[in-house]
Amino acid sequence: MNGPMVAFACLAGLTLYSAWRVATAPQVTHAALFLAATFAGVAGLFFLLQADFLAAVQLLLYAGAVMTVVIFAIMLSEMREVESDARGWRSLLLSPRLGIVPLVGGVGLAAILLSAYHRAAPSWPLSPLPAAPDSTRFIAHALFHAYALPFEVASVLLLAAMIGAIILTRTEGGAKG
Amino acid sequence: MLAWAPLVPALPLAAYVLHLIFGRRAGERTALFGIVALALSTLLSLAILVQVAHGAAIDRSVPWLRIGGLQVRMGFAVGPLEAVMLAMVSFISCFIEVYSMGYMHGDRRYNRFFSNVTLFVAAMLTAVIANNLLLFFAAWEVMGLCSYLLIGHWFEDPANCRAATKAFMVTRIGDVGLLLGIWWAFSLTHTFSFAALPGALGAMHLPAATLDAIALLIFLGAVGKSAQVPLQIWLPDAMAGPTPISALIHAATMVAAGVFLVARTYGIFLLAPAALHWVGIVGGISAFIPATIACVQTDIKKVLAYSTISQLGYMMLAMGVGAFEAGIFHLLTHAFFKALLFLAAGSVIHAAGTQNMHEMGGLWRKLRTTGATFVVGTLALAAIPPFSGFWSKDAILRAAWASPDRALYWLGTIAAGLTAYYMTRAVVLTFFGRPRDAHVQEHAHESPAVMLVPLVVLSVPAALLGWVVDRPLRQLLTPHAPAAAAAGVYGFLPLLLSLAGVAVGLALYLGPLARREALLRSPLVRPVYGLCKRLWFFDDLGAVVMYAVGLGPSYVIGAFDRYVVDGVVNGIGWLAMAFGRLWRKLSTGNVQAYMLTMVVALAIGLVALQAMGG
Amino acid sequence: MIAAQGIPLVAFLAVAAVLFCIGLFAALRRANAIMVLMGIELMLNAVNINLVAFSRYSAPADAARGQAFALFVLAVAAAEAAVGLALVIIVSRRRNTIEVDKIDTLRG
Amino acid sequence: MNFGAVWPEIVVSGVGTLLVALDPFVSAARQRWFGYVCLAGLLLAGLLTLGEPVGGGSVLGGMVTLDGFSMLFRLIFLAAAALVVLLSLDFILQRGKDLGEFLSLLCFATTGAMVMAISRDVVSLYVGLELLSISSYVLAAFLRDESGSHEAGLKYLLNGALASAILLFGLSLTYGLTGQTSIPALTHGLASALHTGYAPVVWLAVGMVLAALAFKIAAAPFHLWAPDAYEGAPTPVTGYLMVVAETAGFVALLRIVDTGMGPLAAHWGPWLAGLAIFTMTVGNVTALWQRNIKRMLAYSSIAQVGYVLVGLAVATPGGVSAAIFYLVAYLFTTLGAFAVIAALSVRDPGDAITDYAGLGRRSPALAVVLTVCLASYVGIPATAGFMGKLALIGAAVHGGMAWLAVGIAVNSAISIGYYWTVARTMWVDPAPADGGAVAVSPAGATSVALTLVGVVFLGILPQAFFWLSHWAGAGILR
Repeated sequence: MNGPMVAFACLAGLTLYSAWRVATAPQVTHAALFLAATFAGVAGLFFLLQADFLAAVQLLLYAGAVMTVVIFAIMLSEMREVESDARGWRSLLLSPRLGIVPLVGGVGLAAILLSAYHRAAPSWPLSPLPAAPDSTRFIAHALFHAYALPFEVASVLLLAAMIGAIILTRTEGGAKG
Repeated sequence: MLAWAPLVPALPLAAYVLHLIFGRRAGERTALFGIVALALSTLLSLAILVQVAHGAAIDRSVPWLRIGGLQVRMGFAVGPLEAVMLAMVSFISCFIEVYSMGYMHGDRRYNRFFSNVTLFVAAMLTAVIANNLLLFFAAWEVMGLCSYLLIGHWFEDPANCRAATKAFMVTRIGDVGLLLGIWWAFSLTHTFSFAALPGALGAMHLPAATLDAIALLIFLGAVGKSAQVPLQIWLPDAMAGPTPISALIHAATMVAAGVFLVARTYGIFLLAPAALHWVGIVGGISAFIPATIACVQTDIKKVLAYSTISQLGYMMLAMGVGAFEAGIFHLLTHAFFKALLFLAAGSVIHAAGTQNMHEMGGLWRKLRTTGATFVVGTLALAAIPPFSGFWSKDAILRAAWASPDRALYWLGTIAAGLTAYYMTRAVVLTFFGRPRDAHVQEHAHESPAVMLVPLVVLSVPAALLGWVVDRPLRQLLTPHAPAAAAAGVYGFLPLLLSLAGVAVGLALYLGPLARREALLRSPLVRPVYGLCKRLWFFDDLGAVVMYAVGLGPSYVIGAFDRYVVDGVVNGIGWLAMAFGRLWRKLSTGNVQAYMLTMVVALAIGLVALQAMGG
Repeated sequence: MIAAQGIPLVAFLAVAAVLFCIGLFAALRRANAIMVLMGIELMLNAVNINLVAFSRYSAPADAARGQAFALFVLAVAAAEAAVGLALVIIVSRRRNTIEVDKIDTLRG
Repeated sequence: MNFGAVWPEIVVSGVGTLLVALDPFVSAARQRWFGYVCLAGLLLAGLLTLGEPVGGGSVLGGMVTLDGFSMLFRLIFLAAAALVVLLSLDFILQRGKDLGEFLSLLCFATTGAMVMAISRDVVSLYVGLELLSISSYVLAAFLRDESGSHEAGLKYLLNGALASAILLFGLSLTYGLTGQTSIPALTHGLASALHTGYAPVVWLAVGMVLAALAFKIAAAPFHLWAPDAYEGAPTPVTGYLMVVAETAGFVALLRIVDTGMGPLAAHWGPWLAGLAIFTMTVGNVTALWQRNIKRMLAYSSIAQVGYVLVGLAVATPGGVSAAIFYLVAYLFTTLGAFAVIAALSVRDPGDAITDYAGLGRRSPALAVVLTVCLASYVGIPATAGFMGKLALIGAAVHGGMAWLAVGIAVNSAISIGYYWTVARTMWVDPAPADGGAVAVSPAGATSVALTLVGVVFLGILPQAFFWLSHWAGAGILR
C-alpha cells in the first residue's frame, strides 16, 4: 500500500459510508450532516485526481451553498413528521416500502454495473497520465472557448431557477403563504 | 364531357357542405340539397356512360406528393366499369333520397340523416372514379364512417350503437389487411395507380407467394366491406339503421364496393391464380351459407340482409372463376332489385309497424303497390326469367360450370334454389294468407306517393335490366371475350331449382301450419334448422376470435355479452380493458413507486443488453 | 502533492458506481422529499467522480472536456436543488407534510 | 467567439429576461401586453432562424450545427411556444396570476429546447435539456395554490431529476469510452470501443441513455410520471409539456441515439421497436379507463409517442423523416385539443369528460375543432394524423418491420374507444341545465383557428411538410 492508495481507501470509505448513512440515518438532521461529509469525501477524491478547481467548487457549492439550502428547507418545513423516517435497521430488512425492495433495486443495479466493469477491467488504464500543471487554467480555457455556448446557457438556467424558486416560495399580499 | 367526371362526386359533396351550413334552418326542405345535386350527378353520369359506350375513356392525374425520389400522383379515371358504376350509384341514391323524404318525415335528426347520406354518396362516387388506391382507400374509409353514423342514426337504443360499432370494427379488420396490401404493393412498385400496378408487379418476376399474399390482403378488405364469410357477421346487425340506409349502403352500393375493388384490381388477381381461386371459394361459401340462414329468419329485413350477403357471394364467385363481366352484371342488377326490395320492405314496415313477418300476413289487400313491387323484386332475386336476376345469375353459373372448380357451380346452384324458396316464403308470410295480427292489419295503410314513386321507378330496371343490357354490357366490359361455353343440361339446372324453390315455398307456406310444424320436428330437418337458426355459429365464432385478440368491442361477444357486467365500459375488447386496468393500477400516485418501476425496467434492459451484446 | 499514481481507473469507477446506487437507494427509500432530492444529488456526485476520473486517465487533449462537463453538472445540480427545495416548501405549507408517499392525490 | 449563430436563442431568452424585469412596473390591467411582446419576440426569433445559413458545418467551438434538422426543430419549438402563449393569456390572467413571470419561464424553457435542436455536443444538449426541464418544473407548479399543480411540479421534478442522473451516468460513460463529447465523434468512438474490450460498458451507456430519454419522452414503462404531471399542471402548460418537452426528448433521442450511437443501430433498433409497441399499447389501453380529459389526453400522448418511436426504431432515413412528420402533425393536433380545453376552462375549471356534455350545442365551433383533433389522433383521412400514420406505416413496411405497422393499425382501432367517448359526450349527451354558450376571447379563437388550419392542411396537402421532414432528417443517420 503506497500513499495514494491509502488516501484513496480512506476517501472512498468516508464517501461511501457517509452516503450509506444518508440513506439510512433515522434522523433527518443526521442524514444532512452525513450528506455534507459525503460531499467532502467526493471533493477529496477530486483532489486526489488533481482536479483542484472542481474540488474547490464542490466544497463551496455543495458543502456550502447546497447544504445551507437543505438546512433552510428542513427548518422552513418545520421538521414536520420527520420522525417517520426514524425507522432503523429493522425497517431496512423488513419493510417493503422503506427497505427491502429499494435495497434489492440498489444492490441489483450495483451488481450489474460492477460486473460490466469487471468484464471490461483488462482494458481500463492502470495509471493516470501526467496531468496538466494548472487545471484551473485549462478548465477556464475550455469554458470560454469550446464550451462557451453551454456556459451561457447555464447562466440562463441559473437565472430561470432563481426566478422559479422566487415565484414559487414568495408569499402574496399578506395572506398566509 | 369525360373531363367533367369529378363533378359527379363534387356535386353531392357541395350539397353536403350546404347541409352543414343551412341544414338546420332549412327544416325538411334540407333534403332538396342532396336530391338536386344527385339528380344533376345522375344526368352527368348518364352522359358519361353514353360517351364511354362509344369508346371514350380518360385517366388523368396530377403530382401530389414527392417523398425522396418517389412521386405520388392523384387523379381520376373513367372507363366502362367506372361509368357503369357511376350511373348506377347516382341513379339509385337519387331515388333513395326521394324515398327517404317520406320515410324519415318527422325524424328528429332529419338534416343529419340527409347530410350523412349525401356525404356517403360523395365518398362512394369518389371511390369509383379514383385512379389510385390511396384516394380509393380514403374514400373507402369515409364510406365506412358514414355507414357507422347511419347505422347508429337512432342511437337512443343502445342496440343500434352496438350494431354500428360492430360494423365499424369488423370492417376495420378488413381495412387493416387492405392497407397492408396497398403498402406492400406500393413499396415494391412505387405506384398506387390502378392502371400501372398490375403491369409493374408483373414485370418484377416476384415469387408466386408474394403476389398471392398481396392479392389476398386486398381481398381481405373486400371481404370486410362486402360482408363475405367469415366477416359477414356485421351486415345483419347493420339492419338496425333506417331502411333507406339498408337499401342504399347495405345492399346497393357500399357492400358492392368490395366487389368493385376486386374488379378494379383484377389485373393483380390475374397474376395470382391461387388467390383468385380463393376469391371464388369465399364467394361460393358466402353464397351458400347465408342463403340457408335466410330460410329461417323471421325479420323481413334480416331475410334481405342474408340474401344480400349471398348475392355478394355470387359476385365474388364470378370474380373467382374469371367471369369478371358476369360479376359486374350481377352487381348492377342486384343493386336495382335489392334496393327495390329494401324500399318495399321499408314501405311494409312503415305500414305495419313491425319487422316480424309472423305478425304480418294478408297485407296484399291494403298494400297493392308495395306488394306488386316487392313481388317484382322477388322474381328478379329468385332468378325467374325474364326478370333481371335471371340473366346475371345465369351468366355466373355458366361460367362456374366452365371453370375447373365445379364445386363452386354446385354451391351456387343449390343457393339459387334456396334463394327462390326463402323469398317465396317472405312474400307469402308478408302479403298472403290470413292476417295473423289484427292490430297490424288495422294499422296498415299504403305509403305516401313520395315513397311509392321511387318503388315504381326502380321496379322497371329490376324487371327489365337483365335482357336489355346483357349483351351490350358484356361487349362494353370485355369486348373480345369468347362466347360462354355451352353447359348443356347443367345450364338449366339453376332455373329448375329456382322454380322448385318457389313451388316448395308456396306449398309449405300457403298450406296449413300443422304441416310445417310436423316437418320441423322431423329428425332430418331439425338439426339443419337449428344450425341455420344459430347462424351457423358464426357470431359465436366471431365473438371468440375478437375476444381472443382483444381487438373487438366486448359487446361483439353476442350471447356472452349478456353475462358481462355492464360496467365494462362502452365496448372495447375485454382484454384491452384488463390490460389497461393493470397499468392504471401501477399509477398509484406514489413518486417512489414510479421511480422504482423505472429502475427495474432499466435493470432488466441492462441485463438483456449485456446478455445479447456479449 | 498526493497523486493517483498506482490506483487503477476502475477503482474510481467502482466507487462511483456504488455511490450512484446508494444515492438511488436513498431516493427510493427516504420518505422525506428533501432527502429524496439529496439522494439524487448523491447520484450526480457519482457522475462527477466518473467524469473527473475519466478525464484524469485520458489523453491530455481530451482531459478538459470531462472536467468542464463535471462543472456543468455541478451548476445544474445546484439549480435543480434550489427549485426542488422551493417546491418542497410550497408543498409543506399547503399540505403540512413533506412525505412523498402522502403526496398522491393525482393517480390512476 | 461569434455568437451570430444563436441569435434566435439570444432573442428568446432576452425576451424572457425583459418580461421578468419589466414585471414590477406594469399594472395588472396592462399585463396582456406581455403576451404581445412575447409573441413579437418569438416571431422575431422565427424570422432570424429563417435567415440563418444552413450549412451543416459546425460553429461556436463545435457546439452547434446549423443543418436542416436544427432549423426545422427551432421553428417547431417557436411555433408551439407562440400557440401556447395565445392559449394561455386568458387562462393565466383569469386566475389572477402574474403573466410576465409565466411567459418569461415559457421563454426560458423554449430557449432550452432550441439549444437542444442546434446542439452537436452532448454537453450543450444536456444543458439545454436541463434549462427546458427546470423551467418546466416551475411552470407545472405555477398555480401553486391548487393542490394538483404543486403536486405535479414536485413529482415531475423528482422523477425528472432521477432520469437526468441516469442520463448523465450514461453520458459520462460515453465520454470515458471515447474521450469526446461531440456527437459525431461519439459515432466513431463508440463503434471502435465495442471492439477494444469495452463492450459491456458500451451496453451500459446505451441502456442508460435509452432509458433516460425514454423517460423524457414518456415511453412506457418509463411513463408513470407523465399522467400525474400532465393532469395537475395548468392546462396551457400541459399542452406545452406534451408538445415541446416530448418533442425535445425526441430531438435528444435522434441526435444522441440515432446519430451518436448510429453504428450500433442493429442493437438498439429492436429495443426501440419493442418500446414502441409497448408504449402505444399501454398508452391506449390505460386511456380507456380515464374520466378526466387531461389525463386521458396524457395517456393518448403516450400512445402517440409509441407511434413516433416506430419511425426511430426502423432506423432508416424514411423512418426518421416519418417520425419528424408525425411530430409536426402531433404538435398541431395536441395544441388544437388544448386550445379548446384551455378556452373552455378559462372560467370553468372542470376537466371531467362529462363536463363536455352538449358542447356541440353550446359551442359548435369548439366542438368541431376538438372532434377534428380527435379524428386526427385516431388517423381518420384528411387529417394530419392520418398522413402521419400513413408515413409511419410506410416506413415500417419499407424497413422490414411490418409487424410494427400492424401494431399501429391495431392500436388506432383500440384508441377509437376512448376518443369516441369524448366525441359522443360532446355531440350526443344533453348539455347541463346551467351550461350556456361558451365565450372565447380573440387570442383563444386565434389559437384554435391556427391549429385547425394546421391539422387540416397537413391532412390534405402534406407535400411541403413531407419534403421538410425529409430534408431535416437527412443528416441524422450516418
